[in-house]
Amino acid sequence: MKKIEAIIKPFKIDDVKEALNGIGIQGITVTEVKGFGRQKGHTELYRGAEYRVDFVPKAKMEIVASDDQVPDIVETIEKSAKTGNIGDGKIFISPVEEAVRIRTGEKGEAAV
Amino acid sequence: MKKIEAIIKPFKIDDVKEALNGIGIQGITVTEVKGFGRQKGHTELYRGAEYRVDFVPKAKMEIVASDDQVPDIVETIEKSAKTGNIGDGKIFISPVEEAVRIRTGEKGEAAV
Amino acid sequence: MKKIEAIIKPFKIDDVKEALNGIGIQGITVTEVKGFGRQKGHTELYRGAEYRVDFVPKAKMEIVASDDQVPDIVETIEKSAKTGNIGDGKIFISPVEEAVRIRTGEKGEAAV
Amino acid sequence: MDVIKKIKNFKIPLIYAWSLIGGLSLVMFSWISPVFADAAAKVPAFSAGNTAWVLASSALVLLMTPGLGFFYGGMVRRKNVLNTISLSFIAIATVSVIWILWGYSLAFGPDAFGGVIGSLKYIGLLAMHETQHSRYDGTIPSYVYVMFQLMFAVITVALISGSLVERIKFSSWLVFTIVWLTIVYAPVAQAVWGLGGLFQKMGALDFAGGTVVHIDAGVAGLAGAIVLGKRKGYMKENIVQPSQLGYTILGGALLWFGWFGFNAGSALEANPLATSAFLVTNTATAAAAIGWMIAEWIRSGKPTTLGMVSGAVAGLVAITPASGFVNPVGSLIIGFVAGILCYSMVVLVKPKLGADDALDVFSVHGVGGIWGALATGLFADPLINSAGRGLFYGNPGQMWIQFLTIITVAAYSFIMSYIIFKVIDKVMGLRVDKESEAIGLDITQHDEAGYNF
Amino acid sequence: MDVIKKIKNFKIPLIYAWSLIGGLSLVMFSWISPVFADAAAKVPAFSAGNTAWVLASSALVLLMTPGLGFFYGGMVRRKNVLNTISLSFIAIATVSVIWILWGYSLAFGPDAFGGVIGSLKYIGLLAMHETQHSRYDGTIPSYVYVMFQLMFAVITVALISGSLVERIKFSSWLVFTIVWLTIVYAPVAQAVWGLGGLFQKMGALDFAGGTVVHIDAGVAGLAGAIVLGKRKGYMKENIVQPSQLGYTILGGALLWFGWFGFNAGSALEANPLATSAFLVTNTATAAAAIGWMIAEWIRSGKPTTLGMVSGAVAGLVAITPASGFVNPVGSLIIGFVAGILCYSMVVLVKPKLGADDALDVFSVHGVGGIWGALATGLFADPLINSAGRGLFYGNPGQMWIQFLTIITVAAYSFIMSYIIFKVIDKVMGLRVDKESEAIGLDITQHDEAGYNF
Amino acid sequence: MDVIKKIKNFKIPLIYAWSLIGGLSLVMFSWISPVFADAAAKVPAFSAGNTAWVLASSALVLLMTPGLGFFYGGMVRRKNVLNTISLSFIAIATVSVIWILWGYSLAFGPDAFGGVIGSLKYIGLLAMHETQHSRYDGTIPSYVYVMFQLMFAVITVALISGSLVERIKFSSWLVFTIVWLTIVYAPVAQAVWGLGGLFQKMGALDFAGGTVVHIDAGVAGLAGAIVLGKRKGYMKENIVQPSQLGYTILGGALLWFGWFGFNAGSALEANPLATSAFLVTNTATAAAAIGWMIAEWIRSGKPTTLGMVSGAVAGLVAITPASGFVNPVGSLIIGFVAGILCYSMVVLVKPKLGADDALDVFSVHGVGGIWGALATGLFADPLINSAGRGLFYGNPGQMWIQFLTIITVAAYSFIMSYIIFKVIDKVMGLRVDKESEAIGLDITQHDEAGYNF
Ligand SMILES: Nc1ncnc2c1ncn2[C@@H]1O[C@H](COP(=O)(O)OP(=O)(O)O)[C@@H](O)[C@H]1O
Ligand SMILES: Nc1ncnc2c1ncn2[C@@H]1O[C@H](COP(=O)(O)OP(=O)(O)O)[C@@H](O)[C@H]1O
Ligand SMILES: Nc1ncnc2c1ncn2[C@@H]1O[C@H](COP(=O)(O)OP(=O)(O)O)[C@@H](O)[C@H]1O
Repeated sequence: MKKIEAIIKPFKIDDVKEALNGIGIQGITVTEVKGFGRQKGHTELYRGAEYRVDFVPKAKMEIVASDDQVPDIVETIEKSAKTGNIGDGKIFISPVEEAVRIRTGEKGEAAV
Repeated sequence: MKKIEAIIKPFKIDDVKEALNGIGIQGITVTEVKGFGRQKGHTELYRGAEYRVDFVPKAKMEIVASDDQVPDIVETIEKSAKTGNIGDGKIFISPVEEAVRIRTGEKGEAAV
Repeated sequence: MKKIEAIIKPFKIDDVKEALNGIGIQGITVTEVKGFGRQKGHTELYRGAEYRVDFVPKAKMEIVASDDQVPDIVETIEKSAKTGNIGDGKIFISPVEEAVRIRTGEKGEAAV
Repeated sequence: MDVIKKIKNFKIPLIYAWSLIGGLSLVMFSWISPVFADAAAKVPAFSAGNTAWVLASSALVLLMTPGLGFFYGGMVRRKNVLNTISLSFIAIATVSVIWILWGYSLAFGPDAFGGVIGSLKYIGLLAMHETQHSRYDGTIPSYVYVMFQLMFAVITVALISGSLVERIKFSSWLVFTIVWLTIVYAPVAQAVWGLGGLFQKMGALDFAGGTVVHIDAGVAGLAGAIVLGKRKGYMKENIVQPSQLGYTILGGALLWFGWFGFNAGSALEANPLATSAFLVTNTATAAAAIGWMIAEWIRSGKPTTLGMVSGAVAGLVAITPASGFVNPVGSLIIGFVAGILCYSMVVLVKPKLGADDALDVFSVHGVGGIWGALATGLFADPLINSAGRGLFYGNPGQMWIQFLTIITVAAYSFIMSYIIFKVIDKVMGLRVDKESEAIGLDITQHDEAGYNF
Repeated sequence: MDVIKKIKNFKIPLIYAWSLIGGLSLVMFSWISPVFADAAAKVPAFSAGNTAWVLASSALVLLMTPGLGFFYGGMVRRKNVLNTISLSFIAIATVSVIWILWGYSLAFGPDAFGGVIGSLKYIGLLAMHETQHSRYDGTIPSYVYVMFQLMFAVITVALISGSLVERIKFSSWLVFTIVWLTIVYAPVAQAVWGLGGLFQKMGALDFAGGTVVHIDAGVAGLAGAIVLGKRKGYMKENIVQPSQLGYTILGGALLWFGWFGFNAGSALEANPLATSAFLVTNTATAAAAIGWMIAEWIRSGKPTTLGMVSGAVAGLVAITPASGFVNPVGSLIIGFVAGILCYSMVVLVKPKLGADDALDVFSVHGVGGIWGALATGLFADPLINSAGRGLFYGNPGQMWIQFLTIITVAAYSFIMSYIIFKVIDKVMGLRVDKESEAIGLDITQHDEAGYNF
Repeated sequence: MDVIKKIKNFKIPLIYAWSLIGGLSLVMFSWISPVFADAAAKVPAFSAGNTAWVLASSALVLLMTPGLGFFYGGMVRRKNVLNTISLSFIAIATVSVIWILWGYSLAFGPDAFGGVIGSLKYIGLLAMHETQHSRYDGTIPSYVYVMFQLMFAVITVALISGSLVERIKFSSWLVFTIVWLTIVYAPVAQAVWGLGGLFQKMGALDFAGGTVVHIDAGVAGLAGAIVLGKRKGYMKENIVQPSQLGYTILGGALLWFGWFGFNAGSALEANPLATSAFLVTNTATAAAAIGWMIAEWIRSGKPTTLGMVSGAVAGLVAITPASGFVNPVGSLIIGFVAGILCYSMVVLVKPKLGADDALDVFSVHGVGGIWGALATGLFADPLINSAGRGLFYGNPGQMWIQFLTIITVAAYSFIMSYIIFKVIDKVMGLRVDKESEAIGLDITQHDEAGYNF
């Protein structure tokens, strides 16, 4: 099993979720994160003083899936999350050794 | 070392934490996340219009531990996080290669 | 590639980010988390009743980088995040098998 | 079984009942209206100054109820914040309508029976004319007195919700507000304040509502908390996570502000008595905030902002019945004691009470009101108001009258409220189901979320 | 092309224009000032009571506009919360200045032309003296009438912003407030309320602003929504994520509170008519909150807090023109119908409207105002105010006058507002660019964030 | 060393001191009370209209202080939001109590010494009767004047907290409020406003508190900022993360609303002068909001909501001393200049000041107050108020009086405040320790959290 972690633009969450549902993925966990990267942040004003806010709001989507689903998932995320502008984000893939569904105790790929 | 990642119902945080303390686990990192899964979300109303909110609030607990502690930890989480209803969540286990305690510079299992 | 995950004190985010920029790291993802650990939480009062709040606000910084950058990154984080007090946090290193830049489709180390 | 289920399915009957009540009343009133309408009469002199003050006071008191909503709403968990505020908000609406239809007439109409209930003379206000002078102060129009008193009825009902939050069904709350107003509030108001009222004739002193408002509501809240049962996890888990105490401070500030209308407006004139009531209101409130703060500081080691605001509210409650009778020094003592007393109730007595009076309505309003009503009997200074002379000014008998009024009102309100809650529970269910309570009432009762951050 | 771009670059011209207008006016006024100044005259008797009431009412109405800002601000997404509130806030500032410079004179100065526009007599208020009696009520000073009416102008302009939020350029909004006040609000106010006004002479009944305020603003909002176009994702994505409905409830509460000044203050005296206006205002509001709640409960299965507050606002709108004319029973009906009607507009008609009236200004204020103006023609009771007799009291002709006023004001406001929006769009651009809309207006228009949690 | 540590352990001595002061005073007063009590005398005619207006104004001014709390609270980091609001909130309580005990008597009692301090005649208000006419306006009762002036004292003290937030110890703040009120506020009020006051006799013009309130507080804030030292990271890290600017806008709105009571209430009658003060207050505020906005827009490229609200507050400050003296055109200029001036102070002068005046109390209230006091000397128009004639109306001498008053009050307040802060620092410590500052004052001073989301 693998974990696919995608850092994307927050307003793309719905699109990506729909696209993943389209290829049969039902379990996703989403976290609000802040990203530092090539995409620049913005300036804030406070009584005439300027403050740089470096971070950009991003969303992290995590999907654990069996090895053979990975290419499909990655492709789907790439397509649905892409705007072509800087800051579209990254996908990282890492190994997962075991999964357990708490409700049933199922293990392995049956659990995800 | 392994990382045990558990996606659970938020109101179970305290129970799981207590249970883990019970078996000697002292370090846990918790993140508020939103889950899409089999458990359905809810509807919100705004001036007569209905909006589906698909995500369900969940908590992610992360514990890094030595390999031999893993079975214990998984069992403990399973027991303490279970309600038997859909949406109880998952546990994922993945490899961790190194750990460092920032304060002391300790490395490896001594650090967790 | 590796993922370096550092759980640090929130007010250290800027220092660590600056330090990492200093060694050429440009991509970082930050998540607000709550930590349970050796550092104790605090008490809150509500109409005379005391409640223990066990968690401590922490920040999780995630950096995916090529294997050879890892020692540098870890050292930099250790230095810049350290206060010497309990609760300074941990660094965890785990394997990452693949990375994709959504905007360009670049893969592997070129993507991070 | 199935029948009961259907009855318990609150929505449909409730809505129809409302429409029916509303519709019928309106149709009926429209018919009767012309009959009364012609009776409009001569227009003697009103005082613009007094009218202006009572109008302004009515607006001030109106603002107290949303203020109360925020005071309460800030203390609950984020999943219940909108529901908690809306319990107060909707009470403005239901009580306002019922007050016009029959509430005012029962509470302040000419006494109909033994000094405990008004007649139906002013039902729908059909028989009241714009230029009619109030029976309670000849210098102001009757309409503004109706409004001023309406605002009192609204907040009294809303106060009760503090005991019930985080678990009461919204529909049942709606029904409760209407029934309680009619069966509990109206007779108590008539008995204490009505011309010819039972306690009024006895000489009970309650300038702005220690018994009618605070004891009445505080005791009803306790009854409700008992019938409802405790919130899941009460005293076991940490269910106290005030989502935004800023709301509570805002609410406290609006209460303090509006309370000047409540107490000083109760003089019904912009006269020296009103200014005295204003002064002692502020003084007692300040002293109580300090009293609570000091007590908490000593006991828990820190002065909390919630404590300061709660203390201020306790002071406002305690000075309410006394505000038109006591002098500044009296008000300092009343307030300071109120702060310490209500804090002590919350920390010492409440945990042993066995009931989950969620936001301490009984401890603050019930006990604060009792203290205030007794203190009026102690500190009433005839130089402030010739109508009141307390124990410390040579009239021990007043204490007995105060005591009797307190006991009777408390007992009546407790018993009747308990019955009302029980009946509603049987008929349509009082409490949300367990899952809804866990998920939160904002989503389950209203399909809304308090914050989308 | 380049020239146009430069013109569209709003900032510099706007600032200079402002400075210029301000500067020149002030200089001019300082010159003329002494000429007029000597004319101050005898001081006849003012009523302190009436003056106190209109002063208090003016303050109450002032508070409505920030209240409106919060009412609106709570409903938008977190990225637009400050911008939304500031559209209301800044309208207080621009309208206040323009009102003194020329607004009041055009709206309420002696009629200059056909009953549709005032003269320039009171430009800069130079020719108005502190001790001058108001032409509209001899018992109060003219200055307080200027202020009271100013507050109406402010909120009318601010109301329009509800249709435009989440996409209008802040600079364009500033320009709009000044132009619209001058070209649309002033003539409508003069025609309906001015001594010698067109509709005033016809006998149109509008006690506190059903046409002048609500229809005027509601229709202008609709025009603005059409010119601006829909928000990205409107009716396609879920762009409705009210960031903090607590703000909306707070705003609703401040509106309710302040509206007592709006309606009861419109009597301009602390007299029985004011108390009647106060009473029917509260009653209609309560009935409308219940009406909307019931309608939503039946249709969507849950009563929302946003619905209750929206219903209350609908009731406040509808009773506004009627508040000095109808009796309590009339107000109950007006309010209840308003709640159901405005809810129906929002859920049934709005989706078919094709325009993105973001916060339902047209559905609530436009339609609510029309219903209120018509209802005044139906329910006006001569026992309440001898100046008004409606259809149900034997005067069918009133309906015709009401209808004519509504149609004319609505048509005038729609056409003129449409033109104003179009011209501003051409000259400096009305809408922010797509990226700014996606990022949010707080950052892109103000370099600020609503929350730093 | 150990002894000092024990003394620095604030809690116990503070609490005892309070209890002692309170207790003794009360006991003493209760004894003396009867002696004075009999002296109550004849009741001449009061004006209900004027009384109503000053009562309403007192309530309005009360609301300003929590408003200020929210204005300030919204600007600080989330970890300090409750503490910041509570500094204002608790000032209402401490000042209210002290005012009754001795504050009013020192500030407004019959002059006791050289026109700079009142006698102890009204200590505990024991010698003041409900039906006594105010020495400052015979048409209203003395009690309401006591209350009206109390509200000024409260907000003046609360204003100072803006310089000290995010680092001052709560207990030290409590002590400061009591001492400063007694030693600084009372003599300044007596000198400028008291019958027989030093500057009052000289002819200094300060209608509603430019010197007494704003310069006094602004300069004290600066002194406090100097003694306290800078917040950790000031001008080095980004310590500016306003947690919820909505609070700040709400606070600004409540200030604007309440300020009508502040300025127009200062006429002490509902007369033409009050209406004029109302009008110029609103006009100056609006002009200042626009002034600040334009200045910021030009300099930083964006108009911020915080800027608009800050500008409005600057305008309110500047018009305060002038509000009963200047005409509408004068108020436009005063306001517009105030907006630009205070903005310039904040961006140009403050960074060089070397002190961390956290929320710009000196730049806005100090400088705004100075400008307002000078502007009164320039623009005072005898047609508005025969008591004031400024430079532009032929009386250059007024400027000298204004200047002298400003300088004296500023110097006195700065020196005395500096000493008070220093002494408190020595005795009990003024600032929280470093770790508490880093963790935040909500948790460390109150064991509370501002938000539980
Ligand atoms: N090496 C990295 N490790 C962790 N997160 C990263 C890394 N590089 C980028 N990110 C995340 O991806 C987001 C987008 O990256 P950015 O450099 O802004 O643009 P792009 O995705 O177009 O390359 C960043 O905001 C950050 O959250
Ligand atoms: N494949 C997956 N990858 C990542 N997170 C998942 C996955 N499947 C489920 N989850 C997370 O677990 C939560 C619970 O899953 P759900 O399907 O609702 O019920 P159950 O736990 O009973 O199977 C989801 O809300 C989601 O956050
Ligand atoms: N085994 C672990 N797994 C996951 N997170 C941990 C673990 N141990 C510690 N942490 C995280 O690191 C934070 C700091 O740890 P703590 O024990 O308080 O102090 P120190 O870092 O000085 O050892 C904790 O709050 C928690 O978030």
